[in-house]
Amino acid sequence: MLDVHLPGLNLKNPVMPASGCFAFGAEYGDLYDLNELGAVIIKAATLEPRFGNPTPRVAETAAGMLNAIGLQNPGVDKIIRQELPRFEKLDVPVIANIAGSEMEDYIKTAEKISEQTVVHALELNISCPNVKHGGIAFGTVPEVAAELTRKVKSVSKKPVYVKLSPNVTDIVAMAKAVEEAGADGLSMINTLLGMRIDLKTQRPVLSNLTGGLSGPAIKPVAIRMIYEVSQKVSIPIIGMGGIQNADDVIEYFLAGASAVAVGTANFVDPFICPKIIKELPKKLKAMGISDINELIGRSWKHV
Amino acid sequence: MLDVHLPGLNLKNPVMPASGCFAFGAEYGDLYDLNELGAVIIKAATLEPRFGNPTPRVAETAAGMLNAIGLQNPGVDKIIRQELPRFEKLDVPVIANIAGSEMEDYIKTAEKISEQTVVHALELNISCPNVKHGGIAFGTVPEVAAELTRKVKSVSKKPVYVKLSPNVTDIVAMAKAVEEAGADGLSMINTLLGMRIDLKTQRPVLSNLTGGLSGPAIKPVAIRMIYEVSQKVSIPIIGMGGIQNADDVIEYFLAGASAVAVGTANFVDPFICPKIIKELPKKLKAMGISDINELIGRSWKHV
Amino acid sequence: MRQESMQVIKHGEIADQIFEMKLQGELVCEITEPGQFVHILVDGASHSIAPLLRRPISISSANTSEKTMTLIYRGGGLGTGLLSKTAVGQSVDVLGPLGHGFPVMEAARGGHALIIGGGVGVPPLYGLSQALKEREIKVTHILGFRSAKDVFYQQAFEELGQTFIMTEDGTCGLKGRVTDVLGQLDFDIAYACGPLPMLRALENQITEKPLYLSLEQRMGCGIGACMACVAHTTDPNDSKGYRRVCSDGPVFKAREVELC
Amino acid sequence: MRQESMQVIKHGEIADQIFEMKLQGELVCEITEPGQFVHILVDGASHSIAPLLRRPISISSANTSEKTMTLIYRGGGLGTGLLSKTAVGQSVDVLGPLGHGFPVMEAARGGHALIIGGGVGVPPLYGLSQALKEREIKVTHILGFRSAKDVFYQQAFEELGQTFIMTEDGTCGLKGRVTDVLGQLDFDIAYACGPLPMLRALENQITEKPLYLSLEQRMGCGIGACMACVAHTTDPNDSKGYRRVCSDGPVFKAREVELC
Ligand SMILES: Cc1cc2nc3c(=O)[nH]c(=O)nc-3n(C[C@H](O)[C@H](O)[C@H](O)COP(=O)(O)OP(=O)(O)OC[C@H]3O[C@@H](n4cnc5c(N)ncnc54)[C@H](O)[C@@H]3O)c2cc1C
Ligand SMILES: Cc1cc2nc3c(=O)[nH]c(=O)nc-3n(C[C@H](O)[C@H](O)[C@H](O)COP(=O)(O)OP(=O)(O)OC[C@H]3O[C@@H](n4cnc5c(N)ncnc54)[C@H](O)[C@@H]3O)c2cc1C
Ligand SMILES: Cc1cc2nc3c(=O)[nH]c(=O)nc-3n(C[C@H](O)[C@H](O)[C@H](O)COP(=O)(O)O)c2cc1C
Ligand SMILES: Cc1cc2nc3c(=O)[nH]c(=O)nc-3n(C[C@H](O)[C@H](O)[C@H](O)COP(=O)(O)O)c2cc1C
Ligand code: FES
Ligand code: FES
Repeated sequence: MLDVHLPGLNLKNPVMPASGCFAFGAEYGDLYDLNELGAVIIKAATLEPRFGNPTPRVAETAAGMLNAIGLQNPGVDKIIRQELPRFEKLDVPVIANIAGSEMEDYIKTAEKISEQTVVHALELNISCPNVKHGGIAFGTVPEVAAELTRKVKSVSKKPVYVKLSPNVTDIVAMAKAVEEAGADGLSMINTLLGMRIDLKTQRPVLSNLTGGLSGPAIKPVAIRMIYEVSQKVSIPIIGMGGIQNADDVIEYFLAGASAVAVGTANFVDPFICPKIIKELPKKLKAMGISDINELIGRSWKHV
Repeated sequence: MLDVHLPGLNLKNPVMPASGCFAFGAEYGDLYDLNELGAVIIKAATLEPRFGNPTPRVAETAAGMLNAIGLQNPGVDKIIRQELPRFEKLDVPVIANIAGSEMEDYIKTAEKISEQTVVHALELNISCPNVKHGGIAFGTVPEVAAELTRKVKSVSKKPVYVKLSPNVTDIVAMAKAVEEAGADGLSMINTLLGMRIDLKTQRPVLSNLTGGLSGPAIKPVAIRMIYEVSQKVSIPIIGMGGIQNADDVIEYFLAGASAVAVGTANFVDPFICPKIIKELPKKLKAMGISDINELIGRSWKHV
Repeated sequence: MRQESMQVIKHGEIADQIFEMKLQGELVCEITEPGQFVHILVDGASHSIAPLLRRPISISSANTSEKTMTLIYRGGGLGTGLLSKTAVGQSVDVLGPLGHGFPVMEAARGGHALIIGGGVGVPPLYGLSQALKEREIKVTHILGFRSAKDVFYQQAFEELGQTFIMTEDGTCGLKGRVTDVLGQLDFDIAYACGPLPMLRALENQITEKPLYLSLEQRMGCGIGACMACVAHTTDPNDSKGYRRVCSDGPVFKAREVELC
Repeated sequence: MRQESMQVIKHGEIADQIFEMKLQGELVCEITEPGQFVHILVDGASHSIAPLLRRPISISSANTSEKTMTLIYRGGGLGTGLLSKTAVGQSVDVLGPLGHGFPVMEAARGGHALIIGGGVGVPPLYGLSQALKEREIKVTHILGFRSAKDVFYQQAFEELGQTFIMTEDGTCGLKGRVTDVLGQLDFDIAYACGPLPMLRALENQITEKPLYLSLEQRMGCGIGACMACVAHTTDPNDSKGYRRVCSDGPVFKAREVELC
């Protein structure tokens, strides 16, 4: 009823924690069995270790939050040595989110991490708004995104999902460019660029000034983009942005997603992923649906 | 303490209802004295009458709403004859929001309405996401926006504020293009393009499919854009997006706005504009501020 | 019209997920017609963020001397679900009375009015029936519900006039739709409120007698300013070409606006 | 660590905008050290939309046999303002206990511990003082507040050991800052919680004795997964280079992490 089959990913259910909201699984793994999850998208890996931005790194907004973590991670080598072994004893596919400042960084990181058995797919993070050098351009210029996708595809041993930034004029053009460049799938959406100013200090709350807006506030933007893109590409989409419950998951499928990731909601309720996975079959039954795949794109496929 | 002076607009306070959320003032004028307002931005005028989109035209989202009204209005001639006379007896400047499908429409509408004495400025709506023909391109291509601005400026008897769309990759490029083309000020931001899908019908809630997202959800995006743009242009900005109270107004000023407009919040509390205007002086006093203009751009002007 | 923090003086579930709420306040004195509505801000104590928009609910009945009015609404949605948790003694932010209701004066004294309602379209018809009765007009009600568990106010309506309860599954009253008994009744004027398909059927069947319909539409402002709730006029030469359900309606003469 | 809907069994304002809240539940049995905290979801009945994020609040004291714990927090913000309206008998969604608290075992039996707190940094120090006292360690407290109206728990601390109350305006206790009396006191170990400038001053002044500091940082997850709350380690050769305030802290040895 819940199993979905995407390039590289045979998932028992379509619900996974979103990158950066679940670290490398250790913390949430203390709370529940990670095998319950459809997959785990791990925190962005970069070639070298990174500390990220100074604090404060998060700020709350209406029905959302801003973050400017800045890709803090121990670097791909340490991730392979220290974090991935956790998944060897588990039965849950890992999607490795990778990021970088230069093309070369992405390519080397992709090469290394895609060789790992527990890694079933890569998620190419071309959209992190919190990286200063180059990062943003990868996600906003179709030609650059396509070139990066092509290069990463040429070295990756695993399927590559490209994670799109919503901070663009034409999301369909971005999606089509990376599809043509060989992307096996898309992840949509990363955070919207935002800011909050502290009335007391009269300065931006985040030390990085701007941050990425996530949470329920951005769901309408994500749904719109997935609705538009899913009609124009033939690769599957992992949908995300503000998912808080099983109804939201169904809305993403109707829009055109083939799987979903849950980010911010993990902070609100650390058990949210297993809760949604448990709730979904009931919701589908109530709708008279026996296979969640039937819902993909129903809002525009006139059935 | 609250008076601000912008091109064409000598305002007793910087708070005005946003276009499309106040029609032409008749309804809210029944509830309170419109003279309390800094100004009134009236609903978009087009050359010909328009009915707009089929219903449903609104949908609620987390901390926001989607609308796809579709520029319903009786046309510029009827507006001049039937709606503007209301303001002759009042002491509140009118900002006329104008829209169109073709450049010619904009130009003719601007020419006609800018001649009216009660109209103190135009707001050039190049960003309405609900118009199908051309409308969206005006707001997303800097050269097109600049050309439109130039042409409208050449016929307008009053200063022209260009209302920018947030649905672009590079908001600063848009702002600079229209500034160079002669814009006297900017309005930021219009709505973000979004969608909500109804789980029962499995179709988009709005008959227009997509709609414009407004309300508190979008405030972080607006604040970020105004923060960025205000540092790169020398024309004033009327800020808007999710303003609900006097604190929000102060946040907009700190980001770089020189006045603000309140949209969606009028639906939540029809008396919100006068309430904010009454609240502002107290807030400023508590901050030790004697003139609200001191706050403009303070978050980046290191004082 | 005013915005008032009204006191909840009675509140309870009267049918499956159907709540009856009695509110007290000055606003009641401004009600002019049955069929007007109020716009309620369900705060959720959350600074008007969730839910953001007000909810339109009809005034079911009112008592001017007590300054009370009764609303009847279906719970379960985001806003109505929170509203249903409001306790007696708490207060609710109400904007109203809004719109134009049923024209009671159109019914001639001594005449016979037919009142047709479906589901949560029934509430405003109760106040209407009371007002007609007061003017010495005979009232007959046809009220449609899905099932017995959804029926409310049966006795209250019966006290005012003959009442046919129709249920889709026949678990209460007659099995069938409101239109099934329509042909057998004689009347001078008809008033209706309920789901769109029901209103459409009535427009097709009641063509010789005056018929007034109360419409629903998704709303923004509720006071006529945002144009969220418009309907096309059927007359192509109408100078405006549209009506706003919130301020020109919610009650319209049948065939004045397009039902879609 | 668990997520539990805990019962509010006592709740009230004990100083200006300072609330004391007693909660009951199983979670209490998992508390291991004074200085741990909980992460509270203030629902506002609004489906976790406003406010969205949890709020970190220190456990001030706990009673395992009663399964109760006491929190003391400053109200007035979006989340804490709503929290302060929670009535006795209602329940609150709590995640915890979280993090590592004050190392009580580092104080030698028969020794003398100095406890220094400022404002809403004071609450966790009460449970700490109780625990030290239980281990027969002499405790002296220096507690700083802005003004008399902000002072709370003065008597409770005095019952455990000598207590210096410092106020900025001298309206209660001594006029001045916590560091003003520091030089006159003899002690073996110090524990502190309060605003950053205070902690920095203490790091500069207490260099010869063990000093433990509890830090604050804006949080996302509260459990170590989101990296919102990190601080640089002072040791450039530290293998990780950072600590998470939520899960590695909130209590650190002085000078282990950078205070910024
Ligand atoms: C003039 C008028 C009078 C009404 N009178 C009654 C009444 O007396 N009793 C009653 O039970 N219902 C009445 N309704 C319908 C009632 O407004 C909706 O059921 C209610 O708004 C749904 O809100 P929710 O929080 O349950 O649902 P949600 O799903 O949270 O609503 C989401 C959004 O959609 C809007 N919406 C959803 N359904 C409707 C609808 N049917 N009509 C208009 N807006 C809708 C909501 O107002 C909100 O903005 C009336 C509607 C109108 C227009
Ligand atoms: C480990 C730890 C223990 C704490 N213990 C206590 C305590 O015992 N008593 C007490 O009164 N306060 C304590 N605080 C501070 C408390 O968390 C904040 O005052 C509270 O989160 C503010 O929320 P708000 O709803 O009032 O403000 P808002 O302005 O609505 O908060 C907005 C956002 O900023 C965050 N935030 C604001 N101020 C702080 C802060 N000082 N520290 C961390 N996050 C902040 C909020 O959590 C929220 O995400 C503690 C903080 C931490 C990190
Ligand atoms: C604290 C935080 C850290 C994030 N880190 C990453 C990251 O490292 N890589 C990435 O691709 N996306 C990252 N994201 C974006 C999320 O994966 C997700 O795309 C976004 O938050 C929208 O989903 P949500 O609304 O459910 O949170 C991060 C989001 C948050 C809130
Ligand atoms: C119902 C509705 C109608 C609107 N109509 C117009 C319009 O005609 N012209 C325009 O420039 N903006 C229009 N807007 C956008 C608002 O003026 C404003 O830019 C936007 O809603 C953000 O502000 P808010 O969050 O305070 O609503 C409309 C917004 C709403 C909600
Ligand atoms: S709801 Fe705004 S015009 Fe009717
Ligand atoms: S708050 Fe998420 S790691 Fe500390």
